[in-house]
Parts: sequence; C-alpha cells; structure tokens
Amino acid sequence: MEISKELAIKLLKQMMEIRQFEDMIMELLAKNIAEGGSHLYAGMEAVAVGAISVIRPDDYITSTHRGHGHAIAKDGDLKALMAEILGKKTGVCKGKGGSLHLADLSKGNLGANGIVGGGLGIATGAGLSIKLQKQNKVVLCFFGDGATNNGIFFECLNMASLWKLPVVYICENNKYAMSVSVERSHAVKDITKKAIAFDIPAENVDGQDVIAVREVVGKWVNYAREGKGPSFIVANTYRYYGHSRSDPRVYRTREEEKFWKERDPIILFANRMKQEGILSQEEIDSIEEEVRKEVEEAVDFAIKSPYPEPEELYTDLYI
Amino acid sequence: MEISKELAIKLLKQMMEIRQFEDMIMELLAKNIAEGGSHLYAGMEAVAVGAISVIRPDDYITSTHRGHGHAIAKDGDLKALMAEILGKKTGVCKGKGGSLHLADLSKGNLGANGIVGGGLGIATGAGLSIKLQKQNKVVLCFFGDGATNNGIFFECLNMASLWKLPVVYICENNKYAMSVSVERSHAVKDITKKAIAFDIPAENVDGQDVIAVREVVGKWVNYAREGKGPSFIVANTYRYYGHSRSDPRVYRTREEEKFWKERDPIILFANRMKQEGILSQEEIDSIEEEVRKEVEEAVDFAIKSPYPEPEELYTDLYI
Amino acid sequence: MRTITYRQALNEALDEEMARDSRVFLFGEDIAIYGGAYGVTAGLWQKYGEERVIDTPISENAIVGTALGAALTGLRPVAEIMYIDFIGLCMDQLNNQVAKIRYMFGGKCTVPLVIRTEGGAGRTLGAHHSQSLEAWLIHIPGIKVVMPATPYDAKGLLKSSIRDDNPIVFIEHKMLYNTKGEVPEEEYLVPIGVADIKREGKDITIVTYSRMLLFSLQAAEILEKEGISVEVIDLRTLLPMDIETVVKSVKKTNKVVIVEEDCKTGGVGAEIGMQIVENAFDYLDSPIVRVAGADVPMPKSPVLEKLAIPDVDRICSVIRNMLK
Amino acid sequence: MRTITYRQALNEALDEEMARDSRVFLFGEDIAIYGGAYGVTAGLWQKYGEERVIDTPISENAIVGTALGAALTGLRPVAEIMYIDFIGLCMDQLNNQVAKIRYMFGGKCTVPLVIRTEGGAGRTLGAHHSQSLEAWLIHIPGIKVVMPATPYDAKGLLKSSIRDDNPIVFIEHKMLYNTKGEVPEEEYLVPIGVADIKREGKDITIVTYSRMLLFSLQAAEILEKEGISVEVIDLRTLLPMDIETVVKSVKKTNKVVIVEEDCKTGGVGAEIGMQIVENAFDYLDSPIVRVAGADVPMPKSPVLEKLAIPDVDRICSVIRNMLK
Ligand SMILES: Cc1ncc(C[n+]2csc(CCOP(=O)(O)OP(=O)(O)O)c2C)c(N)n1
Ligand SMILES: Cc1ncc(C[n+]2csc(CCOP(=O)(O)OP(=O)(O)O)c2C)c(N)n1
Ligand SMILES: [Mg+2]
Ligand SMILES: [Mg+2]
Repeated sequence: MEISKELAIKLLKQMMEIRQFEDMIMELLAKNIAEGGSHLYAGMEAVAVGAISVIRPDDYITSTHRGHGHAIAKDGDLKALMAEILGKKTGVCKGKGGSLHLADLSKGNLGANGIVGGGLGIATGAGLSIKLQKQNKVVLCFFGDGATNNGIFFECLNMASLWKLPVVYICENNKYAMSVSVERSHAVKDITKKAIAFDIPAENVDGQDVIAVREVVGKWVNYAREGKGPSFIVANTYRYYGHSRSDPRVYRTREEEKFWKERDPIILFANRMKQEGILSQEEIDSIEEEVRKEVEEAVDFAIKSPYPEPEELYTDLYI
Repeated sequence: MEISKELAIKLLKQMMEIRQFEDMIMELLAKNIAEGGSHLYAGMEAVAVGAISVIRPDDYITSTHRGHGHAIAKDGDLKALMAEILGKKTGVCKGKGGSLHLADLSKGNLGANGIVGGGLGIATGAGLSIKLQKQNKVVLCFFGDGATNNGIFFECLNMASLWKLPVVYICENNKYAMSVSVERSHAVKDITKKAIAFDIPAENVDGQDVIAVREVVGKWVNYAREGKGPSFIVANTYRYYGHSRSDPRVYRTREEEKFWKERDPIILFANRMKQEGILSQEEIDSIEEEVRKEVEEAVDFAIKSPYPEPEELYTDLYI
Repeated sequence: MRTITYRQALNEALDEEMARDSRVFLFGEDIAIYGGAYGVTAGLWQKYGEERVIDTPISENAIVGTALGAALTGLRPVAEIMYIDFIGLCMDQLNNQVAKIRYMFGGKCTVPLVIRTEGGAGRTLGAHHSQSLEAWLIHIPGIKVVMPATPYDAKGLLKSSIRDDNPIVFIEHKMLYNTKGEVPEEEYLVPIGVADIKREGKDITIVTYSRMLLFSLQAAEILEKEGISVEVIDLRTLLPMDIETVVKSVKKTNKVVIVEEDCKTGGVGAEIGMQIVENAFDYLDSPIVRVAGADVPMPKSPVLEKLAIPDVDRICSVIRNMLK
Repeated sequence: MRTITYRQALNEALDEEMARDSRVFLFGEDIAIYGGAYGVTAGLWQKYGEERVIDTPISENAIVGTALGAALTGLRPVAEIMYIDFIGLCMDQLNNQVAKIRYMFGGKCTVPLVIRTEGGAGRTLGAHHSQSLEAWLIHIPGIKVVMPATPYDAKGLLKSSIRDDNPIVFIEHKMLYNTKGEVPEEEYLVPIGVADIKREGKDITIVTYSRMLLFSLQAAEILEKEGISVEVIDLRTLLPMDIETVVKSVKKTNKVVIVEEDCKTGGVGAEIGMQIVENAFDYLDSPIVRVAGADVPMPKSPVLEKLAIPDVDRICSVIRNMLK
C-alpha cells in the first residue's frame, strides 16, 4: 500500500495529538488540575489511528475506559475532549461524562465506557441496526485483552457471527488487564483463538505499526461492508503509563517497558516516512510543533471554561 | 469395555427409572396433581446415567432445569424426588425447591437450576475447592446446548482451564433451546469448537449410547482426577416431550422426532445386552416391572405426603 | 365493548406499533416461531418476517446491550427478557448503559427502547421463575418502569412505551395473561406516569399495581358489604410515580394500605409509603401499612407460595383492623 | 489507643481471619500482586501465597458463582467485586444462586461467603464508578448487607462476616479508605445486625450509614453550637436492619432525618423510613425527611458530583428547618 504525503501527515499528526494529549493529562493529574482517574492511551496510538483511518465519518466506533485515543482519531475536537475530561460545561458531553464516557454521536463515536466490555453490546447492536436498515456502514468495536474474559464478549461475538453483522472487533492486547497479565488470566495465550468458538475470521496484527493496522483493519472493513460478517483482530501493543495514576507497575519489568518503548509507534512511523522520502525531519518537527500548540490551546480552553451550572444536575436525563 | 451383568442391570434400571418417572410426571401434570412446570428428561437418559455411572458417590454433579435424570442417576431417592416435585414436606428440599431445584448435597448433587447456565459457576467453584483442598474428587457439570450461549459458560470454562480444575463439562445437545435450534442460535454448528477458545480438550459423543457415554466421560474423569484439568463433552441427544407441558413443538418435524425415537437409549441398550447375552428379555421385563412398582410407590408416597406447615415459609433462610 | 385477554391486548399493541412504524422490531428468546413463552408475540413473526421478530440466543446481557446499540442508531427495539427473574443477567447493561447513556453523553442521544418482561408468583414455579424485582428498577434513574394490571392499560401503555423516546422496562404478570377486560377496537393510548383510580371510596386508600390490583378490588368488594368504602389506586407506572393522585386520595381517606407482591424489605411499597409521608404526613390518621410479599425466595410448594404473597383475606383483615 | 486507617483495618481483618482459618481465601480482580484497586489486600498474596489470594479474570458473574461453589463444598471464600458499579454483572449469581440456594434446598447447605465491594461518590470518576447500589441488595432475602463507616467497625464487622455462615455483601466506601480511627491491638468482633449510636442527642435523630455518618457527625457538631442536640445512629448493617435501636431513639426525639448517599427513589432510606412509620408512627412529631442522593447517574463534573450527594450544609439546613 502506497502512503500519500497527505495521509502520512494525517496519521502522524493524529498519533502525536494522542501522545501529547495523554502526556498533558498526566501533567494535569499531577498538578491536580485534572481530577479522578484517567486511563491513558500513550503507546497504543497506532491502533486507534490506523484502524479509524480506514473508515468513513458516518461509520461507527465504540471505545473503552482507555478511550481518549479513539475519540481523537474519530475526528474528536481536542478542546471539547479536554474540557470533558476536566468536567467542564464546554465538554463534548457537557462535563457530565468525563474521561470514561467520551462520546460524540454526531461523529459516529458511540462512546467510551467505564465498564470493561461495556461497549460490545452497543457495537453489536449498531451492527444489527446497520443490517436491518440496509445501510452500508461498519462498526469498529475496540476493547482490551481483559474484556475478552467477560461473558458479554462471547455473547456478542456469537450474535454478530450468527447474523453476519458488519462489525470489526478489535482487541487491543496490551498484555495486561490492570495488573493481571494475559498469561495469568486467559486460558489461551493467542487471543485470536477465541474467535474460533464463533467461526469468526481472526488475525493478529502489530499494533505498533500504523500501516500494518491500516492494512489489516482495511481488509476486514471491506469484508464487513460486503455483507460477509464480523471479524476479530488482535492488535498487539503496550501502554506506557501505569493503569491509572497511582499504579507503581510492580507487575511488569522495566526491561519489558524498555522493549516496547523501542517500538514506539510514532517514532517507527516517522522513521519509515523519512526513509521512504515521504516526510522530512523538518516536516515532522513542524507537525509536532503544531500539535503542541493545539494541545496547549485545548488545555487553555478547558481550564478557562466554566463548570456546568448547578441546574445541569437534573437536565439530560429524560427527553 | 466389558459390561458386567451387575452394571448392565444398574444402567438399564436407572434409565428405566428416569423414563418412567418422567412419563409419570407427564400424567400427573395432565391430571393437575403436579403443578407448575417440569422439564422432562425422557429420551436423554443415557447421558446422565452413563456419565454419572463412572464417578464416585463423593464426586459432585451440577444439574439443570431438566434435572430429574441427573438427580435419579446420582443416587436420588425416587420418593423424595417425586415428593419434592409435588411440593411436599417429605421432598428432598422439603418442598421448597421443586422440579427446578432438586438437590441433595449429601449425595454430591449440588443442584438443579432454574437459570440456564446457572450451575456452571457452582461446578467450577466446586472444582476450585477440590483443588485447593487437595481432594481427589471430580465434578460433572451438566448443561444444555442453549446454556453455551450464555456469558457465564465462557467465563467459567476460562477459569477452569486456567487453573486446571477437575471439572468435566457435559453439554447435553438436544438440538433445541426451548424452540430455537442450534443452527439458529449458535455461530458454530459443532459445539465442541467452543472449547478451543479455552484450550480445553473436547469431543462429541453419541448421547443415546450409554456405553459410549460411559467410555468418553470415564476417560475425561480420569484425566481430571489426575490433575490434568477440565474437559468438554458434547453428548448428542434428544428430548421426547415438548420443552414444557404446553409446547406444541411447531419448531421441529415429526420425522425428526421419529428418527430419534428409533434411537431410543433404553431400547438400544436393552437390545445390545440381549445380543451380547448379558441380559435376557425376561430379565429386562422384570427390571421394568420392578421400576414400575418403585415409581408407583414414589407417586403414592408423594401424593400421600403432607404439604409443609405454614411456619416453614420462614425457616431455612439464614442459619 | 369487546372483551379480550391481557395477552391479546399486548399482542395487538405490538402489532399496531409495528405496522405504524417500521423502525420497531422485536428481539428476544423464543419470541418468533414459538410466539413467546407466554404467547404474547404469537403470529407476529409470521406477519412481519424474521428481520422484525428476531429469536436470540440465551444471552440476556447481550440482548439488552444489542438492543441499546440499535436504539442509539435509528431503530426502536422492543426486547424481551423472558422472566424478570433473569434480569440479574442484564442488570449491568440496563443500569450502566441503557439508563445512563443519555445523561452521561450530555443529552446528545436518545434511547427509544422497550424491555418487556414478566414477573410474579402463582404458578408454583419456584424461586427462579416467580420473582417481583421492580424495586431494583425504580432505583435506576434514566429508565421508566411500567406495570399494567388490566388488558386496557396493558395495550394503551405498551403502545405509549413504544412511542416514548426514553428506555422503558415494561413488566407484565404471568397470572394476568389470561384475564379479560374491555378493550376498544379503535386506537388509544394510556399515558405513562399517570395513576388510575380503579375504584372510588372514602374510608381508606389502597395503593397497588399489577396483579395485586385484582386482589385489592376483590377485597374492596367484600369490605363494601361490611360498610367499608375502599378507594383503590392502580399506579400503573412505578417510575415516574404519580404521587399526586395518591396524595389527593390520602387527603380524603386519611388511611393508606399499600398492597404489593414483591418482598417487603426494600420493596416498592417502601418508596410509595415514604412519598406519602413526605407529601401528606399531616393527613395520616394511622400508620401506613404494607401488605407485601414475604422476605423469602419463592417456595415451590403451592401452600407456601400462596402464603408468600398477599391474598384477599389478608388485605381485608388488615383493613378491618385499621378501621377498628 | 492506636489509630489506623479504614484500609488498614480491613487488611488486618483479612489477615487475622486467614491466619485463623485455613479455609478462608481471597478471590477477585487485581487483589494479589496489585493488592486491590484500593489497596485493601496489600501484602496478603506475599504472605499467604497464590492459592489463598487468587487473581481472577474480569468475569464478575463467574467470580461470584465460583465463590459460591467453593463455599458449598468446604471453603470460606472472600470474593471481591472491585466496584459496586459492576454488581449488575453478577446480580444473577448473587440473587438467584448465592442468596436463594440454602432456602431452595430446604436448609440443607450453608453458604459461608463474603463478597467485598466498595461504592460511593467523591472521586469524580463518573457514572460507572460512583454508585451506591445497596438498595438492590437489601431487597434480596437470604443475604446480609454490611456497610461500616469507621475503621473500628470495618475491622470488627469484616471479621464477623468471615465467620458468619450466611452469605454477606460487605460494602466499603472509596472515600473512607484513608480515614483514620482508633482500633485496638487485641482481637475483637463487631456483631452483624446491630446499629450503633455514634452520638447521643435529644432533639432529633439522624439515621445513616457508611460515609454519610461522617457528614452527619459534622452536622451534629455544628448544630450543637446552635443549641440543637442531634442523635446520630449508624446502622452499620442494612440487612437485617436493627430497627429497635432506631425506634428507641425516635421515641425519645420524635423527629427523624435519614441521611443516605444513594439515589433517593427506591433507596435504602425509603425502607428505613417505612419501618419507622410501622413501628413508631405515633411518636413522630413531623414527617420523616430523607436527605439523599439525586435521582441521576453520577455526573463527572466535580461541581455536579458534589451537588448530587448530601453534604453537611444540606443536613444542617434540613434539620434547622425541621426544628423551626
Ligand atoms: C466489568 C468491569 N470489571 C472491572 C473493571 C475495573 N477495571 C477497569 S480497567 C480494567 C482492566 C481492563 O483491562 P483491558 O480490557 O485489558 O484494558 P486495558 O486497561 O489494558 O486497556 C479493570 C479490571 C471495570 N471497569 N469493569
Ligand atoms: C438465563 C435464562 N434464560 C432463559 C431461561 C428460559 N429457559 C428455560 S429452559 C430454556 C432453554 C434451555 O435450552 P438448553 O440449555 O438447550 O436446555 P434444554 O432445555 O434443551 O435441555 C430457556 C430459554 C432461563 N431459565 N434462564
Ligand atoms: Mg489490557
Ligand atoms: Mg437444548
């Protein structure tokens, strides 16, 4: 697959947006400007960016508790997302959702989720809806390795396969569910094996390689759009930060962390674009700089935004 | 495997007990002597009888909403079971459980269950308990094809495999979950494929052939007892009656019913025993006659037994 | 007026709404070929085809989650959970997703979803097929909870529920399916959130819903002959609760009995009672009394099952006592 | 006396009971290496090994079901559900199996099982990590529900829970883990089902539990200076509820405020209130008032979150109003 310059810029920029957004949140958490938990996507950028780059604006995604990356990649507005994470009125959910519930239906983002596996039903239902309405859309359903141990995962995959729903299930296997490694919690080490139980085609992909992700997801998105049914992709990746702010990461080694940082999705992609002569170092630097400004603006916007009015406590419940 | 005469008598008698017990309940339902629902095991006798015949009295089973057969095969007392189904004080659960909740912990029967898949957690936990207590027991966990679509099935199989628990999971595939056929509700037609998701060894067995069931279950019971972990068996069988009393069975053909009745587990076994010269027709007839008396006595006992006293409403809740 | 069963009334409601709006579809276990465990969806699969009446695997959590996904993206699902006893399997999707998603997303979506289910005792089915779990549901802000007692209300409320843009749990009662009542041929709706005075009276108010309405009305009939005039209020919708209608009655009668089938502790009656205390305390002549289900799992035995839920005698004797 | 945190008190309780009885084991997500999401099980995996402190997959329904199977066959599991918000995933096993099995089986088994979980708002974690769902649980006959507010009670009640032969849901509060209180070095137990008068008073009774105890005590402190004497009752156990202690207090003060963090409608306060109505109506000078959580999913925004649950000001002003 040839990468156009335009595409290269888009992919790199989105990955940088996510990285810097997450690094910024870590800072805001440390300064107590951001409160509550935030599960950061840093390290995993190639998965969301690569996958979402092959779908259309009117296609759907469902996201996870680690959802900032998906929201940004699905054309999320950095300001509205940052404001949401700070609980501000200008947030994409008016400050009512927060980090765990970023959503923007107008952009096809059916939402992050505080419940591990909580989005699988929504994704499957969106797939059913597409099929019944004879639309030509697809759904990308993101979830972690840990989610594939929860009953709803299996229930949904069964339905999706049975009815040939246009859903691409994307497991972000970052090796741990909080502190528990895949080895200590899954009976199979290769998570793609779970799809055999539902006769769903499945494959592993290098989740640090945005181009590889694009290719594999692209293939299965086409398959879904052709009405052939669901597929299951395991994107092998790693999260850089602890599970949450206070996590000392005793369950993994510093060597392992180092190994993965050497496979940083942004550096890998930037290097490749340089090697292939698609982007120059200067261009890369200027994208990074642009992103820095955007993220700063987003933070600035979010911090300056007001909190919701007290009356907002009772609005938006029923229609 | 050689069948001793003693064993042949035991197997045949138990299957006949179950058949006649169920036929009798159908009569009692028709006469409104038995109230409420009863899911009858007729047609499936070889599964419970064959499987339970290879375990020890101190091994455990968990059963299903279609649980009379398992209860009888796990050394259940016909009188106490029949009384329970009629809601009598002399019932095995003092009339509080009923058909859906037959249980006898003193005999290792951890109970029938009104929830499809409801017994899988109990079975898996009993397996964990055996392992942690370093006992040499095993658990037979029975459930229907329908139950393998419920999340708890997958959650439990994962745990059992992960921790190598001594549980033999036995799926009674009678082709339908209520009215919905396996084809219309499972993405895989061969249910053993589901075990691949957990790296659990699995095999199909002819559920109408009590000897085949014995052999297969026996093999995996040994495997479990040796500490090698769980296994998954799909016993292919058929229920003769409708799902419940009022079911007109529009979802299946009379030809299909006929096909299966020609593979009646009792007749198949009796014929084989005759062919092999282990039992004579006279012996078979006399066993049948003996069972008839037993079942009649059980009904008589149950009908004559009193209902629980009103005070019993509030007993047995807390200890 | 013609008389039809509660089952038939529900079936008509589904049929009419499916005919009216092609976005409406049915989704659940054994609802297509079989027509539903209690026959409510009979004939609809034949009429509307398998894309609009969908038999599902036994996967309660995914049934609710999938229905939600469809509701968020342009359809109007009517999902069925065969027995309310199984609602524990989908409480997560119901409570965390269905009920909260609109609020969490700042009002930027709607969830036009009905979850039909049925509950209650009376068929000696034992502890897993006889529960009344509506109290869990009224504690979930974001959903509405509807529990009709008559064929008329069943039809009118189900139609309103399907047209409502909020998620609704619609709870039928297994002992009501065969009961009959007048139902007009012409179309009508019954509004959600409005209680109905099913019998006027002046000495005491019974607040009730679902099957217990029938017992309450029978008790009122009996007591009438003893010179006691009982007002019987059928809540019909539990969430939101029409407390005004209740309070108005209490201000007239000054005495209240709540008749509910669910287990007493933590049941719906507690909420009804406290709302009366909060809104009409000074009008109460005597303590509010709850006639409720026993705090035990439902026993199989027919004699115990009968004792575990309110009956007409108990309602009568409680009221006689209160008026002594 | 030494002072330790609520977290530490819980950790000691687990440690002591594990040392005392080899049948006790811990079972849940991230409880071993990680020591629990809130650190309650820290150090126990290192001390007791991986057969007694078991990290599980993210499988809430199977966690409860498996723990039940172990409890039925000779062990005494202490299972953990990380947040009470996830309890919907295991409500089926909890309600249909754990709570009912002894009764359904005619008393022929025991279920010595503790399910530890935590709840409540205060960390701006949003709608899926801030709920108070105890009202669902008190509506499940067959289990007990324990909700300690102080380190002393937390330790004593957790030890009692582990020794109890009935299934118990033990609910901690995320905002209490770092609170400190006196806890004796020597062993002690706190009985299940017994409320505690945390502050004596004569003008009005507050009935409360869990974190709201702290707010209630602060309010009582403030009101004291205004000449209002508040009695504060900490229920500690919600099921069974020690209504006698409450009634005794009401008979003295004749006024009651219930302070609860859960959503008001269908909440625990409704049951507390109705039991007071049933047992002490004639002693009530004025309507019972509930100061409760708002009937909304928990909003993320810190300002809205604060408004969604009771605070000291609101408790004070409600009481001032009642005594006007
Ligand atoms: C149903 C449920 N159980 C437990 C949790 C607590 N929890 C939040 S994230 C997490 C780990 C999830 O792991 P994984 O799915 O692999 O996603 P990752 O965090 O690695 O991206 C856990 C246990 C939850 N939010 N929901
Ligand atoms: C969780 C749950 N969902 C639905 C039901 C209603 N129900 C009872 S039996 C049954 C079919 C079960 O099919 P299967 O597991 O194949 O067992 P079979 O009846 O064929 O023996 C259904 C849907 C139930 N009891 N529990
Ligand atoms: Mg992970
Ligand atoms: Mg079946």
